[in-house]
Amino acid sequence: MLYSDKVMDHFGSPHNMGVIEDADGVGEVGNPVCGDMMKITIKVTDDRLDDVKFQTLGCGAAIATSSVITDMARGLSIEDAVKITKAEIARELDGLPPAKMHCSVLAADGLRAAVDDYLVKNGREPISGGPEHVEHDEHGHAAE
Amino acid sequence: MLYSDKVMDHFGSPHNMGVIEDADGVGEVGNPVCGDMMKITIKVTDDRLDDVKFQTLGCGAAIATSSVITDMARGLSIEDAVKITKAEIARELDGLPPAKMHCSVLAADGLRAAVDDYLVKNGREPISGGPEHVEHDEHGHAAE
Amino acid sequence: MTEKRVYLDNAATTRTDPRVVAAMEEFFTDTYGNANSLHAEGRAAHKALEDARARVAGAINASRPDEVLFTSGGTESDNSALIGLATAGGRTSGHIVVSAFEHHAVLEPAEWLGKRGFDVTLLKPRADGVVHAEDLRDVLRDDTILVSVMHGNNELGTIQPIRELAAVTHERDALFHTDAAQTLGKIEFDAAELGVDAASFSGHKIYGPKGTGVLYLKKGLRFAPYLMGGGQEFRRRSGTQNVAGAQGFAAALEIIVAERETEAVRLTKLRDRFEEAVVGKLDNTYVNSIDSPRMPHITSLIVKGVEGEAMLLHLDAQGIAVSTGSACSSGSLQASHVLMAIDCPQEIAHGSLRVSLGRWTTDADIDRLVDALVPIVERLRAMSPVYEKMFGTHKA
Amino acid sequence: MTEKRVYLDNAATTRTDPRVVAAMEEFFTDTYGNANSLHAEGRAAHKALEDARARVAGAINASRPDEVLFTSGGTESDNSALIGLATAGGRTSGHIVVSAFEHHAVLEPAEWLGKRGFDVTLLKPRADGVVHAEDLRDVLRDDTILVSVMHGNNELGTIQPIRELAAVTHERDALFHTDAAQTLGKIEFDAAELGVDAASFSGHKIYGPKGTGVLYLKKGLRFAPYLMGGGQEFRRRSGTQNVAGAQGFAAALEIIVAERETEAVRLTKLRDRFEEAVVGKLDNTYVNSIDSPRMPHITSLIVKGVEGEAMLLHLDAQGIAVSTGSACSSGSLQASHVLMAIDCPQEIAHGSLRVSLGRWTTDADIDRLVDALVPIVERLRAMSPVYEKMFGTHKA
Ligand SMILES: Cc1ncc(COP(=O)(O)O)c(C=O)c1O
Ligand SMILES: Cc1ncc(COP(=O)(O)O)c(C=O)c1O
Repeated sequence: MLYSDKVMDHFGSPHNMGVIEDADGVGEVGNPVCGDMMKITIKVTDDRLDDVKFQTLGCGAAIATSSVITDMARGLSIEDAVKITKAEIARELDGLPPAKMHCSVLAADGLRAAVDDYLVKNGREPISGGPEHVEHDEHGHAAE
Repeated sequence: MLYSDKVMDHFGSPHNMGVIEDADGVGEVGNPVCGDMMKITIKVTDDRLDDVKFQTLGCGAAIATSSVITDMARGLSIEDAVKITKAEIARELDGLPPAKMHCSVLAADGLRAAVDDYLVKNGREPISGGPEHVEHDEHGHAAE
Repeated sequence: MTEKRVYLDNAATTRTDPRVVAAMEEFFTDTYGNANSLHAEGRAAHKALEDARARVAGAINASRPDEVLFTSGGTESDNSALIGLATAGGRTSGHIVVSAFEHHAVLEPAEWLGKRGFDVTLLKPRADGVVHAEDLRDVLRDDTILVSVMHGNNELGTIQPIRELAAVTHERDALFHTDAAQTLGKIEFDAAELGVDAASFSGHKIYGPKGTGVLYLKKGLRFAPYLMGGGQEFRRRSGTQNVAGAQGFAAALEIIVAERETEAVRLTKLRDRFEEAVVGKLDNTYVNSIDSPRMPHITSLIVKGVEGEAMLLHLDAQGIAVSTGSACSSGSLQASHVLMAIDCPQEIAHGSLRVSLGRWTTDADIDRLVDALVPIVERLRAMSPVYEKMFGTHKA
Repeated sequence: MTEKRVYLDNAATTRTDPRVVAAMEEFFTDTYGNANSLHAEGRAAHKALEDARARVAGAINASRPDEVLFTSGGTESDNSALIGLATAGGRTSGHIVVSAFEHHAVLEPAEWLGKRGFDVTLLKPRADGVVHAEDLRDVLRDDTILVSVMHGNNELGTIQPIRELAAVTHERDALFHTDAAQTLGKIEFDAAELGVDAASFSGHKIYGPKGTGVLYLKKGLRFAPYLMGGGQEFRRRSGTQNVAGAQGFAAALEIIVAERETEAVRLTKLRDRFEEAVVGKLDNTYVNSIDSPRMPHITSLIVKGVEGEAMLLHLDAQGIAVSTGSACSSGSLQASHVLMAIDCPQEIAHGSLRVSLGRWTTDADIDRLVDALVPIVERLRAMSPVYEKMFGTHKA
């Protein structure tokens, strides 16, 4: 259950935290089992992400993955943005504890939802293909 | 498995060790399970034990109980000598570890056998009533 | 760690008291014999072991020293008590009751027994964090053989009415075990007065060494040893005895018992001051089981609209160590089974924070915690996409 | 104890090396956290624990650190290996082979399994004190699931051909466990080279702390945890980890491994000198398994016509600590099951004496032992009512 320094940096000083008031797309996702809630707002120009912001209720990994995905997505085309995978997010953070991998999925799902929202609002087809399949790693209970 | 100081005294410097060469009675007993062997020789005058000696192959308790019973029996009438019990021997030694109680029985049995031998040699009836019943305490194996 | 740390996770483990370390020293390099050897080194070790046993027996008011078995910790004591009492004499069936908010070291062996022919009832505590004797009475059956309810809950801090629970259990001729890992030395533990048949203790919760524990087992009970082998500990727990550990446990116990009453007063004051401050300064925040009998050293807080691990990590970054029953903190996906057992809704259970005070906790530590926690919570709530919606505005 | 004691019972337990004590110190009062806590104290403890694990894994040539599980000792490792491997995945039957001269920490769980649906074969070593691979091959069956043969026998000192035994076992797709409590650090232990699936170790046999042990468990094996609860040690062994103990174990292991080769030469010389001297000076005396591969530190002597405990107590009175497989010494009525397993006749098995050398054993210690033992034996034989009859006159 140890976080990398990179995770702790993003958690301690998250990037792009907040809400874009006049957002072009909003994605709201939540993992009801774990209790994580995430809201991604995006500003889009020419199908490119000008700005990405997040709000997150969740653990260290949830906050760090939200923060890092905003960095990763900024400036990307919406096609590339929806291709960001769980594995890439984890890699960008120098790894995540196995039990926390679901949080990185949530971040990717939030971004996809925001992009789809933008497309649908503009009368276009959603492109994300829906949320990435969440693999449930083997979990257990607290050890103390 | 701790021995009392009294046991250790008798074990370290046993009393009346040896064989009375012209003994009036000889008792030889052994506990084949445990491997203890004991030989008691007695010198009798007017049905009173003038001298009692022992030889023992066995553990600390076997040697100490042999030694102490020679002290206890010396000067007793043969009737009283055969009445010495396992419990009395243990008491005289300030106690014995439970697993070692069988050794004190062996000493009493040896003395009885010697007295009976004396009686039979003199054409009289044996009086000891045979060996005291050996209670097997609950034993286990070495703990290490 | 440059600044002085504030350690408020004493329910997880405690610092070994230097007096305890000093008490153990000679048993590593001097009196190092095997307590089962016949020679002088063995006899000295045996004497030290039995001295430790007698002192522990005295401190918990056992009726005889051989009711005290030294183990490797609370987990082993719990496993041994449950399985050893249930399966004694080759028994393969029977009804067992354990409370739903037991430590996993009790729940798992209960489940293990449940898969092997025993019938296990999980008895829920009420919302007050207490297992009520009436509720126990309702689930007991003619074939009940064993009941296990912990003395003090490690997350909520609530004290269970062990004397009543044991009495109700005994009415049905079943045995009663209590996991007293959290209460030992914090509130009184008197084996005779409580009337329990078995109890588990852990050294590292009482400023003693980790890897040490005690199983109190009332004389004359049938018991199937859990660790099997050399037949040490009166043939009830095999393995070369950890003499230094036993002496460490005894020393730790004597110290904590001697200081118990003054410490209880001191810690209760600190705890209450903390609770008042934090509930005063943070809205949508409350203390679990606040009106129930509680141990002096544990506070279980629910801070709505934040996630426990996030609070924990921010506090940690500011030099303060606490814990949480939040799911995310544990590598599990579910919030603490303890909070679930008292019907704390899953969403807010994620906002649990356990603060557990100890021997070296000061007033200044509490101030630091309050001063750090309030802005952390405000910041996290501000980050949340749902806080406003769910709980309204937070305090300015 | 006024005169300096001579401790020659290192197979029973060893003195904790002061270097090991020093290595543990900081983990009592400084790095005292719970290795499962998320905060800095917990992370530091976790780091120390994983550091210890990696060092142990390196020293035994495990393929990855998580093949090393910290336990409370050899007994727990043995119990866990036998029962955990046999019952993994809910298995309730199968054929198990254990050698007849295993430690009771292996024999008893085997017996426990035998009473619960498993079929257990006790494989006899030959008279040379060795379990032969051909003999194992003969008893293996299609349904054999597990074989356990110790690496070094604690009474005889004989080394078992583990690599061959493991290979023969694997031919039949069964798992192989070895109890290496006595060999660790005395002869080489290389998990990969030996090809074992599981192995047990004990800290207090290697100048480490009592109450510590390791279970080596090859990656990927199905295993039912024996201690159940918090899910520590990769969910394979519950209980708050004893960080100081793990560090102590690792330190002890590194020291003994570093010094192994020179110590082996030194101790073998001392041992051989002792054996020659004693057999030369006492008739009707021999060394068990003298021609078999043996560990450097254990001599098992048979002194005919005397009882082991009596020798032991007299030696002890003269300041020398040894042990015996004699019945009387153990509170049992039967001589050591190890000697019985190699068909040592009961009468002479009572005259067994185990001398086990260690790190601080000197030439002078061996001289003192020989000088003390010879007259003790002569005196005891002179006291015996049957010695002359059974064994003829003893040496003048
Ligand atoms: C109530 C309770 N029972 C059992 C345990 C387990 O004890 P140990 O960690 O000594 O195995 C703990 C703490 O870990 C506990 O709080
Ligand atoms: C071969 C062997 N296995 C297992 C054990 C048990 O180890 P522990 O005493 O650490 O439980 C011992 C020694 O006691 C031993 O010699």
